[in-house]
Order: sequence, then structure tokens, then C-alpha cells
Amino acid sequence: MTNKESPIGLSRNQMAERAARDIPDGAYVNLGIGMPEMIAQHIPRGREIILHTENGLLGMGPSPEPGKGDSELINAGKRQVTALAGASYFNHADSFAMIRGGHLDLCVLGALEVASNGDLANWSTGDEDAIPAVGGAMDLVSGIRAVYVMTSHCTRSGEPKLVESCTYPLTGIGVVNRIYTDLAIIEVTDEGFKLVELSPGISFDAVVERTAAPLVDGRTETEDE
Amino acid sequence: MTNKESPIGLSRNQMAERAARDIPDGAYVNLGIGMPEMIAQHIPRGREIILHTENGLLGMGPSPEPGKGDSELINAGKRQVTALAGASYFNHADSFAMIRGGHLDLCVLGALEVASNGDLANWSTGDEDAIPAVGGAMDLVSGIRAVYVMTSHCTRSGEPKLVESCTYPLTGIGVVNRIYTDLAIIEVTDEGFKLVELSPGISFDAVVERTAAPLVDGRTETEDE
Amino acid sequence: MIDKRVASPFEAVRTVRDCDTVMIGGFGEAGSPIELIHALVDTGARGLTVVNNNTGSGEVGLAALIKNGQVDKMICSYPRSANSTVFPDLYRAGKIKLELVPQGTLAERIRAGGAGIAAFYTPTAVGTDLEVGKERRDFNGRTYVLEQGLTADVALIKARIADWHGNLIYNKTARNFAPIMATAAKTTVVQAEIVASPGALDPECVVTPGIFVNSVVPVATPAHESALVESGMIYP
Amino acid sequence: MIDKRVASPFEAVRTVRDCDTVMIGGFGEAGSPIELIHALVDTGARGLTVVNNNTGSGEVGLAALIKNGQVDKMICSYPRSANSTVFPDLYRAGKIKLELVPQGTLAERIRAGGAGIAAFYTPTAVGTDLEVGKERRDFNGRTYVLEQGLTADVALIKARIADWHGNLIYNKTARNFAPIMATAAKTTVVQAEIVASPGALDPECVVTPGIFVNSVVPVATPAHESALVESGMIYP
Repeated sequence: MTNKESPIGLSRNQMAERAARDIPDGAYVNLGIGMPEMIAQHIPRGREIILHTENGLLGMGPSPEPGKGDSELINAGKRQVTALAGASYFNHADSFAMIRGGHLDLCVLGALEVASNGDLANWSTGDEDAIPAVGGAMDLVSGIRAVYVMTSHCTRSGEPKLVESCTYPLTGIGVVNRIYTDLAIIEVTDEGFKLVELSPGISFDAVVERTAAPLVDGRTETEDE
Repeated sequence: MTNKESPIGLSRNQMAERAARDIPDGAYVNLGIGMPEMIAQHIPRGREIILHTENGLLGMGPSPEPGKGDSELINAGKRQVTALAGASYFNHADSFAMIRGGHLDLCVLGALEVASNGDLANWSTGDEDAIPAVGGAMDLVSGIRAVYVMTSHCTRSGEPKLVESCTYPLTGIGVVNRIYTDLAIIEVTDEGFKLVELSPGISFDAVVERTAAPLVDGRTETEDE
Repeated sequence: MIDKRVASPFEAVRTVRDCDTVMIGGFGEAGSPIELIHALVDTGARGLTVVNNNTGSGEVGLAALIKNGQVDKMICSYPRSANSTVFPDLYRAGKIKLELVPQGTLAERIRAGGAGIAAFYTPTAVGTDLEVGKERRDFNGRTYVLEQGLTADVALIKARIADWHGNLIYNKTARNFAPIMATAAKTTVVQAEIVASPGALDPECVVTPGIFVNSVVPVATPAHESALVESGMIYP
Repeated sequence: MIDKRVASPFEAVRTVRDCDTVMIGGFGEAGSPIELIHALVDTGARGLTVVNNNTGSGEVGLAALIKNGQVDKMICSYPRSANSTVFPDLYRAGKIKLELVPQGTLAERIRAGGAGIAAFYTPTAVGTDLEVGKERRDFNGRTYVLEQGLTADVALIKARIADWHGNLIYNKTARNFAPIMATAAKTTVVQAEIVASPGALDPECVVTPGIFVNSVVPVATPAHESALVESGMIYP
């Protein structure tokens, strides 16, 4: 499946905007480092979403204005952030008690691979020479009720990231509920991957071709393709 | 050993004063409900002892002036207290983490019986009809480095409380280090009870007679008896 | 918009169901959410398992809930009280069950329940009657017993100040079990003396973050349990 | 009289011995006690096991301690850094050991160590490479792994305000691992921007009670790790 010409799907910003639309008002959410962080810029107006960052802040706000940041007010990606009205600070044990205890409604994470049974690999390529580093990924997937993945549908070299079973070391077993890619929104069900939405201009077949596991069409009404 | 005429030893206040003298400057101390609480009134001048109460306060001060108390500022015995400069409040899990984690230097507890191997019974008479209630006693003895007991040497009916082995349900095994009674100060050693000090006017034999386990005379210099 | 305010104690606790496990904050009267407990009496929910350090005073608050026959089982460390015969009478009559837990183990079990820790090894109670039936294991030459995390359907707690998001600060030693109970219950209901808008609390001083709280009920001048007992009040 | 103030970072950390386990607060540069770490470099203590979430930046702070050959082993969750090759180079050369622990498990192990809990069952890492060699057990139909408490000889942490008793408050997300590390170490050394007399801190807002602290060193204007790295500083 490599080297196929990529169909044009959503941009990264559009993916973030689309994922943000599915986060309900009042949700407590952890956004993974990288692409998922962009969701914070796209929360629909009128919705109040409380962002958790595992290094000890609930009620995370946007980046500070230039020159107004505090090097000790950062997010898990070690970027400077702000704290909104109603925020609270806490220590690392309390922060992961929130995560592990199932108190967050949702996290959105990046992925190297997602398997059709919900297995997630997102912390290690298994490369002999790489420095192993896991951070909070395993805690997030084992503790948070709903785990969404936001990722490009394929790697830069065109390999599918949605697979029958992961080849990279696992982050968690059967943990992913939903996947937002540039091409589609796909749910992980007991029957495997189920398409719930295509990106504009993308055909079901184009997604099937770029998915290395069976894909059920779960759209409730047939859309123009 | 019952019904022996009791020799005159220390009063309760004198016992508290004597025990207080052995608490070093800077110690973090938990005082058990009842007689041990009286130690707080006898801290020698110039010494700073920080009192912990397991219901969530470090830096406990004396009773409030009449009419100035707060029904939500109480000690483990549910009596109103005050908080000194440098105090802090914390929740029950954190409070017992302090205890269990070995962070307190010393606790002083009451006793029903102490065995010569350091076993302590102080929470239940095993009476069929009694409502079982343990509170924090088992946590204190298992977590705190030094456990002192402050008790009358015998029960009201004249039975020895220092015994070969406890007959009441245990609070902890081999946990007591030192015993302050009206008659003497006794250490619990690998060789059993060892007398370290007699109360004024009390003879070694009088203590031996009222102790239901062997008692070694461990005084470093012979005193007038 | 997040606004967890609820108008009355009854409205806040009406979701309690028969046979629920209910954690109730407080150590003696300090931190006892007495208005919420009385509302729970009013709901008539029965067969409850209640987690509290004690068993109440006189015939108000927790003692009233017990007297009213709504509690099947108490999980607590110190069910004796100088001024209440409610629990002792029912216990001796075999009409209420008791799970006696050392106070620090009770706190740690609640904390574990809220933190997603299934079980832990603690040195407390080794060699005592309260170890019976529990698994022993040695670590680094010391013996520990296995204790399991404790969770609940509902927690009823009292705070001094809450904001609409449910961020809480407490009053002195009234804090006690409330912060951990808030983490261990599916639904946490708070009665607060002051209810403020978000931003009113210093984020460095928030003790319970709002994520653990579902409902906030303003009770500006909560009753003092000891005063009710002294006055001879019997609820309801 | 309790007065835990110590005049200089070097005086405060000189008790660190070869082969000690040292917990160092901070998540990235937030909360990193950089002046204490540099003093630890100055002591020359070697063979250390260091517990920190990361492995430092550039060639200052923790990275400097590692580069100086004083660290035998790192216990951490994320030893990669965009701007430091110190740890990666030594690791690839087989000159430093690594115990990789999921971040939440690391925090919980430290908390357990400080709270006298020998071990606990956590769901994190079940079915992954980081579960290997650990005991599995099911509770209520879910699988958990056994993890042990972690303690240290010394903790080095940074606070915003300390009083002479060692009561601490922190600055925003610089709090991170410091409060739990303070509980898990035999000796806890704090560098604080402001050192005040007891009574200066609101007892409701104290985050780390003084019982967990042994030494308080005033460091009024601590260096920013990122600024040192940008300036190209190499310590010592």
C-alpha cells in the first residue's frame, strides 16, 4: 500500500477543529503532546471544556502573550501556558490519581499504530538505538474513560497506521475508542474498525485502501462520495 | 497480686511532666487520647515540640480560651484545640501517610496491657458486649519510630498492666519502646522489661511486685530506695 | 458552561438509591455535612452502606440516618460515641453490620479507590484481630497485609468555600476525609458555606479540584451537630 | 526551637554520600532545584541513583550532574530531551543505567514510599513491555500489576516560599514531584525563593508540611535552566 498518491483530506488544523467539535460541554480532557494540543485552539464557542495537563494543572488556558509567560507554568509538552479562572494546581501523585482513577472524561493522543482491537502503540518504535521514553502515555490510556486518537491516516512514507495488530511496542491493550485522521473518523468496536465519517472529498474506498485491517461502513445515512 | 496497698507514686500530672521532659527539642509527636494528652501542658520551657493530631493538623496548640473555640478545630479526642504559628492542615490520607511513613518521631499512648516483648493491647477488652472501635491506634504503633506508653502501673483493681503476654486483643506486636507509669520508667528491651527510673519514694521491689513479668534493674547508678 | 450549583440539599441527594454505598465526610462533628445527611433521611433511601469514621451523635445527622433504619452496614474505625446509643443498640440487636477498619487503613483504602489503585500492602494491623482473613506478604524483611481500595456511589461532604466548578477549600480540621471521599465516589455532593464564581479561589490553595465534584449546594450557616444534640433535637 | 535554615546550597547537600539515591524535583525546568544540583556537582558524590522525570537539558543542572559521571542509574519516565545529548550518549555507550517507569507509576511509587505502603496494584502498563518481570493479579475482573514503593536517601526540591519549620508552598506547575519526593526521602533539602518566619504561611494553603523537610536554603533568584542552556553555559 505504499507510494499511493495521497488523497487530499483535512489539514492538521481542520482535524483539530473536527475533533474539538465532538468534545461535549463540561468535559474534563487531557490533550496529548503534539497534534492533539492543537484541539485547544478550536473549542467551539459557548462550550466550556476543562483541560488537564498531567504535570499538575486543571484549567489550562492558551499560550501566554509574548514576554508574559512563566517558565514554571507549562504543559506536559513543556510549553508555556496560562491558567484560567477556576484552575487548580496539584502534585504529580494527585494528577495521576485523577487519570488512573477514571476522573477525566476523555484524552486525545497521537499514535504510531492503532489496531482494530483498540491496541495502541505510541511511545516507542522499538528501534534498538532509540532512548526508551514513555512519559504518561500508559497511564493516560489505562485510566481515562474515552481514549481518542488523532493522527495522519498513514505515515509519511504512506504506510497505514490503522492495522490488524500493532508491530511497535504497545502503550495499552484495547484502549482506543475513536480515531480522527485526515481522511476519516473511525470507531473501534467489538467488530473492529467502523467508519463513522469521511472527510470532504474522500471516498470510502480510498480509506479502505489505506487501512490495513477490515473497515466496516458504519455511517448511518449514505453520503455522496 | 490484687488488693495490695498501692504505694504512692506520681500523680497523673507528674507523670505527664516526667514524660514531657524526655521529649527532645524539635520532635514531631502524636499524643494519644486521654492521659497522654496532658503531656502537652508540660513541655519544658525553651523546647519547641510540634504536635500532630491524626485528624489533620500539625502544630496543634492548647485549648482555646472559653468562647473562642471553633467546633471544626479539634483534636483526635474531639476536643477543641488551637493552631500555632507554623501549623498546617491536611486530609486524612496525608495525615496517616505521615504516621505510616515513619515521619513522626514519637507517640505516647495509653494501654490496657504491655507485654515484655513490646506487644501492646490498648483498643479492646475483648468484651462480647462492647462495641469494637479501634480508631488510629494500630496505625500509630505500626508507623511511628518510637512508641511510648503512659499508664497507671496497675488497673484500678490492682492487676498489673505490664505482663508476660497480653490477654486482651493486640494493637501491635513488639511495638512499645518505653513505659511511663506512676511508679517507674521502664524500657522494653530484647531481654524484656528493664527499669530505668523509679518514682520518688518507690522501691525496686515494689515495682517488681506489681509487674507480672521479669524486671531487670537497668539503672546506671544505684539510687537510694 | 460549567455550573454545578444545585438549589437545595434534597435536590442534590435525591439521586441516592436503595443499597447505595455512601461516603460521608467528617470526623466527629468537624466536617459533618449535617444538612445533606438530613436530606438523605428525607429521601428515605434504604439498605445503605455508609462509610464514615464514626457513627454519629445524639439522634441527629448520621445517628438519625442510622436510627431511621436506612443503614445496613457501617464501614468505620470508631463506632463508639459518648453521647449516642443509636448504633450500639442496633449493633447489639444484630440489626446493623459493622466493618471495622483501622483509621489510617480506612483513609488509604478510600484514597486508593479514588486513585485507581486496586489494592495495597500496609503494615497496619499485622498480628492483630483486624488482620484476620487478609493476605500477608513480606517486603524487605517486614510483614504487610493486603487491603483493597474502597469506592462509593455517592459522597456527601462539607466545604467552607466552593466555586461553580466545584473547586473546594475547607475549614481547619473539618477537611479530614472529605478530599479523599470526593475522589472515591461516582457522584460527590458538597454543601458549602460560601459559593463563589470561578476565579474566586487561589489556584495554589484549592484543596479539592472541581473534577471530583458533581453538585454544590449553598448552606450558608450549617448547624453544629453538638449544639443540636445539646438542644435535644431528634431528626426528623 | 525549630529552625531548619541553612546558609548555602553546598552546606545543605554536603551530606550526600557516594551511592545514595537522590530524588530531584522538577518536570523539565519547572521546579528544577538547579542551585542545589550544582552544589551536588560540587560535592563530587558519585555512584548516585537519581530519580527525576527527565534527564536534564544542555549541560547544566541534572545534565551536568550526569555528564560529570556522578550518576550510575536514572529512574525516570522520559529520558529524552530536545536539547541534550548527555544522557543519550552515555546510555548508548552503556555507561549509565536506566529504569524506565510510566510517569504515573513513578509518582505513585514515590507517594507509596513516603506513605509507608510497601507495594500496590496499578492498571498502568498491563500488557506492555514495561510490565515484564512484574507480578500480575486480577481484582474485580480487571488486571493489575504490582509495583513497589520508592524511597531515597535525599530529596532536592525547589519551593517558592518556605518558613523556618520547612512548611512549603510552590509556584504553579513547579510543584509537580516535589511534595511527594519530600515525603519519600530520609533527608529533604529545599531551596526557596522566600524564607519566612513560622506564621507567614496560611495553614490552609501549606502544600508540604514542615515535618517532611530537613533543610531550607534561601535562593532568592534561582537561575532558569532554559536561559542557562540558551546562553551556552556548561557547569561546572
